[in-house]
Amino acid sequence: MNRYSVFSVARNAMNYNKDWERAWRSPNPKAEYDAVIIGAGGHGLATAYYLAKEHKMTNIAVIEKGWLGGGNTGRNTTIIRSNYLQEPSIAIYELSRSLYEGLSQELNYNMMFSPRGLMMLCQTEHELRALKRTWHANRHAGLDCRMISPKEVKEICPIINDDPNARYPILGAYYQPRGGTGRHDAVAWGYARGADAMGVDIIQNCAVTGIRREGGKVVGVETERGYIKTKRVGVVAAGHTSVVMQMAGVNMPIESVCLQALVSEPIKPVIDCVVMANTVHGYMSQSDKGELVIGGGADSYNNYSQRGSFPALEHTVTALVETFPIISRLRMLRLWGGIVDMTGDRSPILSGTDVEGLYVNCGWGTGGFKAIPGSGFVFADTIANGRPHPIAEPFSLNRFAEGRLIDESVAAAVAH
Amino acid sequence: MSGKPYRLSDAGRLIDRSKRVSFTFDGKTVSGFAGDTVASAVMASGQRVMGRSFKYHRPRGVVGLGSEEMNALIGVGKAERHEPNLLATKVEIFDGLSAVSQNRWPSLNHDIGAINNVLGRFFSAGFYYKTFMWPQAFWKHVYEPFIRQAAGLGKAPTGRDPDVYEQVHVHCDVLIAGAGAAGLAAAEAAAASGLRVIIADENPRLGGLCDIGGGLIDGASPLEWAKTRAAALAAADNVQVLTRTTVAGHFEDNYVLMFERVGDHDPSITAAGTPRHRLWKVRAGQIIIAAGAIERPIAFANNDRPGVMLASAARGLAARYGTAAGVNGVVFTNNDDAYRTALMLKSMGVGVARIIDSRTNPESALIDQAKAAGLDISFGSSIAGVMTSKGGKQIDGIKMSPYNRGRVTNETKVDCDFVAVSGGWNPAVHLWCHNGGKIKFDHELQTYRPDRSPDGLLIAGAANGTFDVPGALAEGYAAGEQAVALLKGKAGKIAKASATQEAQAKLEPIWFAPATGAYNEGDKHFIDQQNDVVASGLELAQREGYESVEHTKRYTTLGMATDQGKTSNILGLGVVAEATGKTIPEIGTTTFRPPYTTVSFGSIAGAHVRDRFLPVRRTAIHDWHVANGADFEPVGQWRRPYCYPKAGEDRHKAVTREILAVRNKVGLLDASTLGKIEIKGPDAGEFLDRMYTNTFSTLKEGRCRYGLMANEMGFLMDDGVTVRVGPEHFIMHTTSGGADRIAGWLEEWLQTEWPDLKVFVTPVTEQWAQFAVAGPNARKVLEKLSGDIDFSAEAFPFMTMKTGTLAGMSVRAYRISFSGELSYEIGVPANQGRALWDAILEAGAAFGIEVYGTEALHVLRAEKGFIIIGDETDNTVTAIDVGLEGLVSKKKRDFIGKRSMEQSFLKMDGRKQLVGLLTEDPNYVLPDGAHALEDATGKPPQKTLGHVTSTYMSPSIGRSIAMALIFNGRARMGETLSFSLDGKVVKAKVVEPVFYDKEGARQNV
Amino acid sequence: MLVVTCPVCGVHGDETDFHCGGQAHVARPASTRPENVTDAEQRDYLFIRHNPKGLHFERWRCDRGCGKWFHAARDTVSLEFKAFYGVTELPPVELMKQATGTWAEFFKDKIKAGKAS
Amino acid sequence: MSDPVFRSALAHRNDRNSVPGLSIGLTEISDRGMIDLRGAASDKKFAGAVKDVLGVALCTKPRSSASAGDITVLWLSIDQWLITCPRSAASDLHGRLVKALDGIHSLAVDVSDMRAIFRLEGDNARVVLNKGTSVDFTDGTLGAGSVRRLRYAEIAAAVHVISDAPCVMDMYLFRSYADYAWSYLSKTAAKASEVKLFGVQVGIGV
Repeated sequence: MNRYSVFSVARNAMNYNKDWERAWRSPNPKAEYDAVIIGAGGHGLATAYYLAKEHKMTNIAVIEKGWLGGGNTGRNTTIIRSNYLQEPSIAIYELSRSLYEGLSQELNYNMMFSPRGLMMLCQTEHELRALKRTWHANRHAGLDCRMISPKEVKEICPIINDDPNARYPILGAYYQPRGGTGRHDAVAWGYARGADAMGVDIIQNCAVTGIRREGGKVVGVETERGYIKTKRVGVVAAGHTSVVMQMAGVNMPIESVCLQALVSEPIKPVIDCVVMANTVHGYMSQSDKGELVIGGGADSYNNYSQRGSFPALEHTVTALVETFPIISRLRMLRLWGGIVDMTGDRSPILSGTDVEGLYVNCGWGTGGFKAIPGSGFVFADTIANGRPHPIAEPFSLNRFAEGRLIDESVAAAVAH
Repeated sequence: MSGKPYRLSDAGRLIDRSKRVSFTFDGKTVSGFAGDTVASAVMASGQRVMGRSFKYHRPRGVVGLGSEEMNALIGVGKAERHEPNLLATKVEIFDGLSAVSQNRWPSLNHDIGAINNVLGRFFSAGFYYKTFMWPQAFWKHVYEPFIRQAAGLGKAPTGRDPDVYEQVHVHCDVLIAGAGAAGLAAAEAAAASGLRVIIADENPRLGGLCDIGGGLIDGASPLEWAKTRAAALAAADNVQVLTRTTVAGHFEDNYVLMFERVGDHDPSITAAGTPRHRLWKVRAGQIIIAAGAIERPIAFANNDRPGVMLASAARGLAARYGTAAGVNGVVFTNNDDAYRTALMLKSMGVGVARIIDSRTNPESALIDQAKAAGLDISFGSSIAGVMTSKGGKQIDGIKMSPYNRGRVTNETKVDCDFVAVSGGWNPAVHLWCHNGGKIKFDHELQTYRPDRSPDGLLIAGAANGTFDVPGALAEGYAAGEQAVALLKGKAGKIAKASATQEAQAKLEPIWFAPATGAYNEGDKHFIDQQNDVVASGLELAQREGYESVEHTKRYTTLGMATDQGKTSNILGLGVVAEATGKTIPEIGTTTFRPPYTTVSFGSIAGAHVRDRFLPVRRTAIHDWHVANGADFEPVGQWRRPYCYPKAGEDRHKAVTREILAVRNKVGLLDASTLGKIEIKGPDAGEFLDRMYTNTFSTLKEGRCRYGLMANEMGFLMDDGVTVRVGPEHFIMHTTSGGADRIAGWLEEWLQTEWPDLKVFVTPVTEQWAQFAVAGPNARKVLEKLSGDIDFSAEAFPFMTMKTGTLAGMSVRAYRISFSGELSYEIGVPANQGRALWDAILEAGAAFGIEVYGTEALHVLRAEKGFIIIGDETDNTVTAIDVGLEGLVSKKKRDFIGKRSMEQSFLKMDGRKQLVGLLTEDPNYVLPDGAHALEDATGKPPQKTLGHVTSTYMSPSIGRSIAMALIFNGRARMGETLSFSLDGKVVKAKVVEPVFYDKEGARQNV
Repeated sequence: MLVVTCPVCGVHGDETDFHCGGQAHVARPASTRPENVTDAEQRDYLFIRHNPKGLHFERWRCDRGCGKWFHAARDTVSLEFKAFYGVTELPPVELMKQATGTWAEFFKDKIKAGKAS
Repeated sequence: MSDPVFRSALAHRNDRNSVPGLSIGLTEISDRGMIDLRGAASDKKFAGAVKDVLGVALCTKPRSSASAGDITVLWLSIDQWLITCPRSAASDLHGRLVKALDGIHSLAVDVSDMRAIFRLEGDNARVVLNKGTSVDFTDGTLGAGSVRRLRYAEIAAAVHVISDAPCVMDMYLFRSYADYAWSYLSKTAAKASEVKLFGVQVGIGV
């Protein structure tokens, strides 16, 4: 792998950039692997990367139905934060956020992690109390977060509507200075390049058609390009988790729904942080390219089409026009949808199953991008050692039978 | 350059030379004619450069004729009315219009950012993924801020938008997107049936390319036919014609968004209060897409220089606005259509130095006409480079060379000052694809055209790849008739026009014209001009493994500019195909997402702004609260008085006064927001037993009982007092926030799970204004009012209910208490609510009555240890957790949540349990949500023992109090817990969560 | 945006006038035998869902109309509604037969009891 | 005190009977009494008892209404109706209904104060409604007598078409939303934003 640096960029420029190597190979599947990851999104690629790097499992494959990073990894609003309420959530999201801090350097691929600061507005007395509770939980966990006053909100985000007579006036905000955004495609591409360099086979355009079991154990996966023997399978298929897991006879506590997002045309910088307005169900940030990146709530019905319902976005835009009045004369450039995997308690699943050798990483719902590094890290550890990583343990499947739900709804009611 | 004749004397059908219009471009006054666009007027003034590109900041001029434009982006209007990134080719001028160019500093002519161009080769595709990584902190603090400033296009407005927007839902039988020849024909056929037809076009006028597309209809110019059609449609009473209206998006079940620019072209319209934009939400029976086609360029070296434009644009500018692209042009083409440009320009007196045709020896009528007109034509040739001066701002000529896919051999210089280029046309299939329509590659046209559509869209004319007038007309009529047939309408008789057009020679694909020097090492070939995506960048992406078309697009940003790839997508695919030796279908195509062109956020918000953003629910007393200085807080959709500060009082003082009034005298609370639901039927008691954790079937008539409701997970979701008013009749109270939800919840269970239960449920929340009269003097106040209700302790005991008259009004009186004081809740029909409220205040004056708000209410109940759903609970808390196991029936076989409460995690020991907390320092109020710690002296991460749910300074007992959910809390009674707050350790004792009148004597007098 | 038809009152309108209540035909074990519901059964009732890619059966409410709940069969890929039927009814037989995956298993022994639409 | 001060949902708005510059007539109607009735239309005893009291049979056709004298029955659901009558007659009518329905499974509630009623009049009224609802009021299917429950702007409402020509419609909505709905209606009904649908148009050219 040739190393990326300002020097390599200059050197290659001299030769009209004709000597760059492939970022990843396009290998044919082998007959057998030590482990197969199903799904080459961010979570799957990160899992493969850490399996190879941390656990020296390099004879593994990541099998992808389409193009790598083409699912929710390439369709989200790239928000990165860890200021969750429940302890298990704080642990996984903060591990993830801290890994993001050095990820560009570790992967030698600039994924543009931008800790520009993220604020959750408090627009009712109740929301203010709830977020104060989250703040205390977070600071005791060691997170760098604080409550900020309406005045400070306005200083950090001058375009916000601070009219005290607004429908939902701003009473303050909960602020994570090192929350922010990243370049979503680059996360997938960086992990893919890193995993590939360690020998991981990333096989694109190859759908898994079956998962073969013998005596309660996984023995291999059927694919469009033939049967692949393996004793360990990690399913990381987001919105398609239910479909893939049913190939192994496992029914999941998952519903797949459409979550939409949109961007404006590019404008010069107007907002240099991420603002989430949970009471009115909308949030907004601005990409490096200048587009306002806007997201809101998910549709209510199951949907595998990546085409959402316009009214969902309409409510989000309406809320944001009221929150940031200057955007009224700006324009929607492009809207799109992704299929998100929602669990009963809106928290993820990182777990083994009743089928020996079968592991599943899913349920990230509307907030998976921020979790990619941590999710991959603990899931790789779980697969490699055949037991849950301590941070993964609370997210096991059996929590649904025990009633041990991890409910974040009190902290945030909006998709992000 | 000015002074040269760029405004042709006898051309320009859309401009009115009798009406001069003057506006400013970058502060400089420009004079044009009514009917001009900013582009046509500025170009007529002799200026070519209209903007700077995104990455290299290269000077750019107008390329297109309409919404395919990607370079001439301008900002229009001032201050809070400024609107960035508009297309100069679409903005209609009016007196006083202020337009500015974008993405340049300090000026369009001298742009510092142009340094990027010199460094161009270093800024290869995706270069930023490969660098800017060291040192780690530099990305956020150095590189990114620079990139952000350099990126972006126009500037945002400065303040709140003063203009009005609105939306309208409309249903029609047939919607036609596009009013060119095909669209007009379709509309005529569809309208003849009498069905409701909408035809919309993004332009200010109908007709599409009828004026410059060639061909004849009924022996005359298609424009004449279009005129009569337009008039007929405008006169029909079953047709809605919409101009300046873009059919922007197509969604499920023929739901369509149309974006109408009502007032942008004339400020007097918005000045009158008319909406600036209107968003049409259309539900159409049948949709006919007649959106036309977009001409595509050819990639040659320096093909982005100002003056290189699409052949249709050069032709259109001249024909419509009399604006000449230059004095002497070169036409570069691989098809016949561009010959129309050459011929038309020549006929208008614009010099055409040469037609450069990449085809070897095509033969057709148009080519013969060109020869006959004396135009020089070089076949089998292409452009190898563009020669410029003035820093690339002016074209001096082009280098022509024989066209071959290899290196450029001998070159000939051709002098010219503009280039009109055509690589063929791409059908506008965007709408077709928005909802899953499929497209297929057409080797004849060398582009994608519609294939299958999941929802039976109809498509006609150029949008369908049918570029000739007779074909477009025929498809239009057919689509109109088919739409009527599909709707089972009755076809009407129309006299169809007949069209003719000369046969055309085949198009031969050319994507990439080699440049001077080593292949791809010379000047840049631009594919996506706005994003500065060049051919070599696309090839680099392939080399590096970004082979999936989506990877290529994302890695190079091809097609991701504000034009969304209208001119660049197919060209890019062609270049990649050539570079990889694959066919275009093998490369694939990216998906088309709504909207077709940008839609203002203002129009999406419509009228839902300011006081119409989200409803504020008002009780019958709301305006009294306003008049009496209430300090409001949002509660659900309501706005409730938090407190009523008197002169000189802050919130805290006011709340304290209100609390003490209730404890010592009497207080009045507007509790109208509480949910009220009438429940009646033979099975009503059984039904309530299933909905509540405790039992109601045993409740006696006239008696009240406090009930707890859990969800199926076993967690508390609502609470309130329910009274039995008859053998089969109950009235349930819910929380204010829960009123609608619980009414729906009851209906859902009755309809879906227990349809056998004979119970009717009717929510009546807003029928009643309801007030709490609470405090030692409560009885005296009510007794002072005339009426037939005996409020005495004996006649009206605690937790009972009576109906009767009070102050001349029929009321429902409940003796219940959420404050722990002697307390009655009086319900009266809402329209009399204010009258009763006034009467109570009048009667209460003698007893020191004061109104109190939600905060006093919260403190009063906290002093008594009463929970509030949402404060003491958060979707993870059971009735047992909050110490109310007494309200969880052991006898009932089943109730909502019962089974889940038996799951291991819910019944395990040591769960968080509700306790009271008393701080060591009675004057210290624990902060909201504070967490008790196992070791408050240590450093994070610290193990927490639970959190504070409610915390106040209690005026009644003169010290701070708090309620908290603490792990294994009830076993910790008497223990001291530690908090780490503001760097200090704060200690608090665990106590029973009842702080005032523990035995409950006060409410029982 | 979907167009929904209420089989109870026959109203035909935008999805915004309706409410989707999630998967249909979820049996609540506690309604029939509250004494012996296993944790696994309770989990399946509360959380496990068919979530098919294709033909699905769900609950909707005529939220802004007659207020009644009903059932709908809908394809989760094409988003097309295949049938609307009563809230206490099984789907039309032909749709039970078209069901795939875990839905097919669910309907296996119910087809004979069903009616054609 | 006998006759207490009556304050309608819009009592606080001085424009409640005349908003300037509208393209329609818009007024609040506050003299109507309302009774919410639940019961099984198929239950002959129920239907009979109700008819005896009202003098008109309950309408069972969805989205329809029926009236006798000054009593009008609006269909709300297959087992729910809204009975309107002069406000002064409401409590007596309610009393007689309850009496007549004694022993019959049903629920009749006097909800005279629960809803506000706005009257929309004029040719443009239907288009104005369509600025807030996706239900088509312009295709002629909702003729005189029709009752349509719907989502209007952000809230639940019902529209009763009183007559077609001249166009007169009553909008029923919950009392606490009256101020919001009034604001939305009067904004979108402004003359300046009048939309003419499917009519003869001017200024269309090529």
